[in-house]
Amino acid sequence: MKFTTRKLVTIVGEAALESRLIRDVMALGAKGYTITDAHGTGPRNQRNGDLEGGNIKIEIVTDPETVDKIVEKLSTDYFPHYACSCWISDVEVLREDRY
Amino acid sequence: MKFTTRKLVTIVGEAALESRLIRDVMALGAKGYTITDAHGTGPRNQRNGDLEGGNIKIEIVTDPETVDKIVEKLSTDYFPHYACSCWISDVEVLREDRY
Amino acid sequence: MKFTTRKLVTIVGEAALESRLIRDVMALGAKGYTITDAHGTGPRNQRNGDLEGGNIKIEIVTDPETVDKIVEKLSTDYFPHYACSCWISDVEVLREDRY
Amino acid sequence: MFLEAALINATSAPVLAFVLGLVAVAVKSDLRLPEALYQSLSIYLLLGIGIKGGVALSEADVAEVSLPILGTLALGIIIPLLAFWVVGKITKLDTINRGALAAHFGSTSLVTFSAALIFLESQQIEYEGFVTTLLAILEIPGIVVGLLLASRGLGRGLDWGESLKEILTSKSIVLLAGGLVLGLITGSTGYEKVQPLFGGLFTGVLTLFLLEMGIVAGRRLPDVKQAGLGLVAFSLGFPLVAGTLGVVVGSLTGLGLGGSVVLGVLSASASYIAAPAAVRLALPEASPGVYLTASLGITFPFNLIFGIPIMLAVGQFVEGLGF
Amino acid sequence: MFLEAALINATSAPVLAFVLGLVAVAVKSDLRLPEALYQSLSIYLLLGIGIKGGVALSEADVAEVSLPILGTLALGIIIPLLAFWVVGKITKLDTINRGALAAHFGSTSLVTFSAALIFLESQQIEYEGFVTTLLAILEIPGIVVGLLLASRGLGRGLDWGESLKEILTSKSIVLLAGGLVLGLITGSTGYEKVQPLFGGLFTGVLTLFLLEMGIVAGRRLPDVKQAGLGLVAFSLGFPLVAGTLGVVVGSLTGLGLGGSVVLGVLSASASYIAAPAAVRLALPEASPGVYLTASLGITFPFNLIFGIPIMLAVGQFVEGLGF
Amino acid sequence: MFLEAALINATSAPVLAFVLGLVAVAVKSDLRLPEALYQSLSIYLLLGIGIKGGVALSEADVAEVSLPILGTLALGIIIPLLAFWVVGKITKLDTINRGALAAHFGSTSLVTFSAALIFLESQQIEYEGFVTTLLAILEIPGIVVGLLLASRGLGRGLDWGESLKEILTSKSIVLLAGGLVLGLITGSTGYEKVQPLFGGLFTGVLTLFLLEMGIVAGRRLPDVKQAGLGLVAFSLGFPLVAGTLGVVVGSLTGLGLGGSVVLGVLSASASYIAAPAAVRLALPEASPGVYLTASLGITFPFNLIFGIPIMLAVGQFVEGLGF
Ligand SMILES: Nc1ncnc2c1ncn2[C@@H]1O[C@H](COP(=O)(O)O)[C@@H](O)[C@H]1O
Ligand SMILES: Nc1ncnc2c1ncn2[C@@H]1O[C@H](COP(=O)(O)O)[C@@H](O)[C@H]1O
Ligand SMILES: Nc1ncnc2c1ncn2[C@@H]1O[C@H](COP(=O)(O)O)[C@@H](O)[C@H]1O
Ligand code: NA
Ligand code: NA
Ligand code: NA
Repeated sequence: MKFTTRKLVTIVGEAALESRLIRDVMALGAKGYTITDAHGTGPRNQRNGDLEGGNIKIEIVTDPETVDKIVEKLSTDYFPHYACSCWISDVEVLREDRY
Repeated sequence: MKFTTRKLVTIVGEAALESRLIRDVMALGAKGYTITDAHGTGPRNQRNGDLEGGNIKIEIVTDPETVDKIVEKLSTDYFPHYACSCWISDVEVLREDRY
Repeated sequence: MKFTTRKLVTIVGEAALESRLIRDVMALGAKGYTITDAHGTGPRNQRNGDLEGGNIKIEIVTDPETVDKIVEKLSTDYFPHYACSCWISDVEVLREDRY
Repeated sequence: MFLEAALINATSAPVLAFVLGLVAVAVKSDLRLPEALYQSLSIYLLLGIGIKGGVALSEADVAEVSLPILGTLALGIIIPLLAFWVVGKITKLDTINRGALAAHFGSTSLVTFSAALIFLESQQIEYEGFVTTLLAILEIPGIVVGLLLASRGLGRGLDWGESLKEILTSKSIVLLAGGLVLGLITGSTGYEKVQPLFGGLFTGVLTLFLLEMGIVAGRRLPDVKQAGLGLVAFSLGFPLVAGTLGVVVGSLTGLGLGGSVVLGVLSASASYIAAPAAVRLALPEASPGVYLTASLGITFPFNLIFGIPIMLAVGQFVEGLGF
Repeated sequence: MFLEAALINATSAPVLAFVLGLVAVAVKSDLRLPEALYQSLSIYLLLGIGIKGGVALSEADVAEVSLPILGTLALGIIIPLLAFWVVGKITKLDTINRGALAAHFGSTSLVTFSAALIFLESQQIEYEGFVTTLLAILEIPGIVVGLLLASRGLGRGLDWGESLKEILTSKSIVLLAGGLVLGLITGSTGYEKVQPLFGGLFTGVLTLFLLEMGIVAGRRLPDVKQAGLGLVAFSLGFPLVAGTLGVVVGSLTGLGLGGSVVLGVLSASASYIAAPAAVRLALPEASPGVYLTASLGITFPFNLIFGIPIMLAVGQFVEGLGF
Repeated sequence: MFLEAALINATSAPVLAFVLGLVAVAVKSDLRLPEALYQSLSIYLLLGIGIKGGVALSEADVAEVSLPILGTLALGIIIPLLAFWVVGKITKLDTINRGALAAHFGSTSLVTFSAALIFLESQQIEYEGFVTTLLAILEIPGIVVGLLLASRGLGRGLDWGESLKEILTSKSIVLLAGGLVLGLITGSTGYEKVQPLFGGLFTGVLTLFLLEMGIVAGRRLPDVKQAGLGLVAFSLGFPLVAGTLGVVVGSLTGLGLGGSVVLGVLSASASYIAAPAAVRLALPEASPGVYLTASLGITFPFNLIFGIPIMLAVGQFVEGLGF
C-alpha cells in the first residue's frame, strides 16, 4: 500500500453558499469534495443573529498549494461577510493522483 | 496566512443528548461547534441494545485546555451511562481568536 | 486522562454500498463505525456519470493493522468499480480497548 | 362475536401494515420510512388527535367530563404503583428498572389509542369525543410516578426541575395539549376547514405509521428472547389487568361502552415515545433493553392485535354487569 | 363588525397554529418540524397556489386582467421606493440596510397571502382567482428595486447578471410561475384530478406550515428588543400605508372588494423567503439582524393577526367611497 | 383521434409537472424535492398501487386472472432476451452492458404505469384492476434474465444467492407485493377507510413525483449526446416493439382494451429504480452512463409523453383486428 500525504480542508458555512463555494473551490484546483448537512454555532452567530437555516460542511482532500489558494479565497470573499469556519489537518491517501 | 494549531474534538452520541452536550461543552469554554446527524454501531450498542434513533456527531475546534475539560466531563457524566464515542486530532486554523 | 493513538479511516462512497461496506469493515476487525449522509464530486464522477443519489461517509476509529486490512479490501473490491474515496488520519482516544 | 371482532381488527389496513413491517424485518428487507417522514407523521397524528379532542371538548359539557377526568387521574397514579409492585413480584429487576417499567406502563401509547378508535368505528360503537383529553391526561402522571419510585434506588437525587420541564415541554405534550386548546378555540366551524387533512386522511396516515412501527418493533423482537420469562409474562399479563381496571373506572365514572373501552385500551397500553425519552435522560442507569423490549417489543404488538378486541369484550361484560 | 372579523381570523386553525408555535418557543419546547417537511410543505404551497392561479387565469379574460397587472407592477416599484425613503426618515440605518429593507417590504409573503384568502372565504367574500398572478408579479420587482437602491451605498458594483439569475431561477419563482403555466394549460378539467391534494388539503397544510412559522418567528422575537424603536415603528406602520395603497390601486384598476383586499395584503406583507435569500447572496454587507427581524419577527405576525382584517376594513371603507 | 388523446395526455397535470422539472434543469434552477419527500412519495406510490391491486384481485376470479399472469411471465422472459439481441445488433456494447440494458428494459417503470392508468381514466377506458398484479410480476424476471445474460461476459461468477435476495427483499418489491397481500386481505371494506389517502390524493402525489422525475431526467439529458446513435435508436424504438408485443399478449390472454394497453405500456417501459439498484450491486462492471441514460434519460420521457397514447392507438388497432 503506497500512502501519500495530503491536506484535508474542512469548511463550515451557511447552506446558501453551497454552489458558490463549490465553484470557487473547484476553480482553484481541488479534484473533489464531500458535503454533509450541518448546524452549529460560532462566535459570529451569537453576535448578530444571522440567517436561520442550516450550514453545510465541505471536506476537500487536496495538496498544500491548493489549500493555500482556498484559504486565501475564503479570507477575502467569505470570512468578512458570512458565517464561515475553516480548519485543516493532515491525511494520508492511496491513489495519489486523485487528490 | 497565519495558521495556528488547535485541537478538533469529535463526539458521537445519542441524539437525545444534543442539548445537554452543547450546554456542557459551551460552558467549559468552547467558542463554537458543528453538528451533523449520524448513525452507527459501537461496542456498547451491540451489548445491550440501546435506544433506537440516531446519533449526532459534534465537532469542536478548540484549545488543548478546553479539550481536557471536555474529555473530563464526558468521562464522568456521559461515558458510564450513554452510547458515546470521542476522538481528538490536530488541526490548523486561521483567525485564531475565534477558536 | 490516558490518551492512546489510533487511526481514523474516512470512506466516502455510493449510499447503495452501505450494508456491504459495514459488513466488510466489521469482519476485518473494526469495533465500531459512524455514518453520515453526504454528497459530492470526485474525479470518477465527472468521467462517467455514475448513479444519481447520495453518498455516505463512514468513519472508523481503529488500530493501524485493521486500517491496512480495510484499505486492502477497498483496493481490491471497491476502488475498481465504485465511486469511492478514502483518507486516513491520526487521532487520540480514551478507553483504548473500545477502538 | 369476539372472534369476529378480533378478525375485523386484525384485517384492518393499519394492523396489516404493522404485520407487513414485521415481515419486512423478518426477510431482512432494507425497507424503512425516512426519518423525516416518520417524524412528520407523528406530528400529524399528535396535532390532529389533539385538535379533534379539543373540538369534541368544546361541545361537551363540564358535568359529563369531570368525573372521567378524575378517574383517569386516579388511574395515572394507581397503574404505575401496581406495575412497580407486580414487576417486583415476578422478576428480579432492581428498583431502578422497576421504576422505569412503571413509568412506561403508567403512561400510554398514542398509536394503540388511535387503532382502538378506528376499531370502534368499524364496529359502529360510539365513544365520547373527549377521550382524547383522557389520553393527554394519562400521558404524564405515570411517568412522574415511575421516576419517583425509581429514584429511591438511585445513589444520587433526581433533578426534578429539569426532568419535569423536559417532560412537559416535550414535542408530544406540546402538540397534544396545544392541539386540544387549538381545537377548543377554533371549534367545529374552524375544524371543518382542516378536516380533509386531519380527519379524512387519518386512517391512511396511521397505516403508513404502523408500517414503520412494525419495522421498529420487529427489530426489537430478537431482544425478547433474552428478556426472561418474568418480563414477558408481565408485558402480556399486566395490560389485561390494567386494561380491565381502566374499563371499570370508565364505566363507574359514567363513560359509555365505547368510552370505557378506550379508557381500558389507554390503561393497557405502554408508552414507547414519551416515557423512553424521559427515562433515558432522567434515569440513564435503567436499561433500554428492559423497558423498550417490554413496551415496544411485546406489549405494543399484543395490544394492537389482541388487546383492543379483548378490551371490547371486557367492556361488554362489564356493561352486562350493569353497575 | 371589524372586531368580529378579526376574531374569526384570530381563531382560525392556521392562525392558532402560528400562536402555538410562538408558545412552543416561549416554553422552550424542542418542537420543530423536520427540515424536509418544512421544505415539502412550502413546495406544496407554492406549486398549488401557482396551479390554482393558472386555472383561474385560464378562465379570466384579458381585458379584466390587464389593468390590475399594470397596477401591481406600479406597486412593485413604488412600494420599495417609499420604504427606502421612510426608513431613511425614521431610522439611522445606512444605505445598504435601507435598500435591504426596501427589497423585503417591496416583495411579498406567500403565507400572509394564503391566510388572507382563507379569511376572505370564511367571510364569504369573493375574490378574483387571478390574484395569484398578482402575487407572482409583485414578488420580484421589489427585490430588484431594493438591490438597486442599496447598490448606491456599496463600494463595489453589484453582479447584476448573477443576482437576477439567482432570483429568477430560485425555487419559489420556478414553482410559482411554473405552477401558473401548468394551471393555465391543464385548465379546470386537468385541475379536477389534483384538486383533492392541492385544493382539499390546503388549509390543513397551511396550518402545519404556520406552526413552523410560529416557531421560526418566535425565535426572532428576542432580536426585536434590540431592534430600536424606529425599526419597530416602521415594521408596524409601513404595512398599513403600503396596504392601503394596494387596496386603492386594486379598487382603481377594477378589482372587486375581495381582490382589492388581497392586493392590499400583498402590498402590506414583507418577504421572508425570496428576499432574504437574494439579499444574503447579493448584498452580504446588509445585516440579517435588521431585515429578518423586521419582516419575519414583526411584520409577519402583525399582518397575520391584525393586518388581514384591517385590510378588509380599509377595503370596505374604500368601497364605500365608491370611486 | 390519436392526436387528441396525445394532447390530453400531454396536458395532464402529471405530465406537465414532468416538463416543468425538465425546464427547471434547463434554466439551472436550484429546484429539487427534498430527498426525504422523494422517498416518501415513492413509498406512497408503491404501497398504494399494491393495495389497490390487491383489492381488485380480491374481487377478480381465478379463471379471469390466470391467463394474463402466464402471458406476463412469458413477456418477462422474452422481452429481455429480445432486448439483449437487438442491442447486440445495433450497438457495439459488450456482453455486460447488453445484459444490463436487457435487465432494465425487461423490467418496468411504476410511474409510467401510473401515468397510463390516469390517462385511461381520463379517456374513460376501463381496465382490469388486477393489472397491478401484472406490474408486480413483470418487475422481477426481466432483471434476473438480464443478469443471467450479462454473467456470461463476466470473468467471475455472479453471487446469485445474494443478488436474488437483494432483489426480492428490496424496498420496492416488499412494498408492492406487501401492498398486494394487504389489499387482498383487507378487501374493499378495509380499503374504504384508507381511500382518501391512497385513492383521492393519487394523481396529485404523482404530479409532485413527476416534477422530481423531470429534474432527475433533465440532469441525464446531457449524457444523451454522448450515448451514440445506436443507443438512442434502441431507447426510442425498442419500447414500441416490446409495447406492441405486450398489447398483443394482453389481447390474446383475454384482457380488454384498457388492460391490453396497460400491459403494452408495462412492456414498453424500462426500469430506473429496481433494475439500476440490482445491476449496480451485482454487476458493477456495467456502466450507469449507458443503462441509466437509456432508461431514465430517453425511454422514460418518451413513454410518458408519446408512448402511452401510442400504446392506446396500437391497442385500438389490435382490437380492430379482432382475434
Ligand atoms: N470552534 C468551532 N468548532 C466547530 N465548529 C465551529 C466553531 N466555530 C464555528 N463553527 C461552525 O462554523 C459556523 C459559522 O461560524 P460563525 O462564522 O462564527 O457564525 C458555525 O455555525 C459552526 O457550525
Ligand atoms: N470505533 C469507532 N469508530 C467510529 N465510530 C464509533 C466507533 N465506536 C463507536 N462509534 C460511534 O459511537 C456511537 C456510540 O458507541 P457505543 O457507546 O459503543 O454505543 C456508535 O453508535 C458509533 O456511531
Ligand atoms: N478530493 C476529494 N476530497 C473530498 N472528497 C472527495 C474527493 N474526491 C472524491 N471525494 C468523494 O468521494 C466520492 C467518490 O469519488 P469518485 O470515486 O471520484 O466518484 C465523491 O462523490 C466525493 O464525495
Ligand atoms: Na398504560
Ligand atoms: Na409588500
Ligand atoms: Na419493460
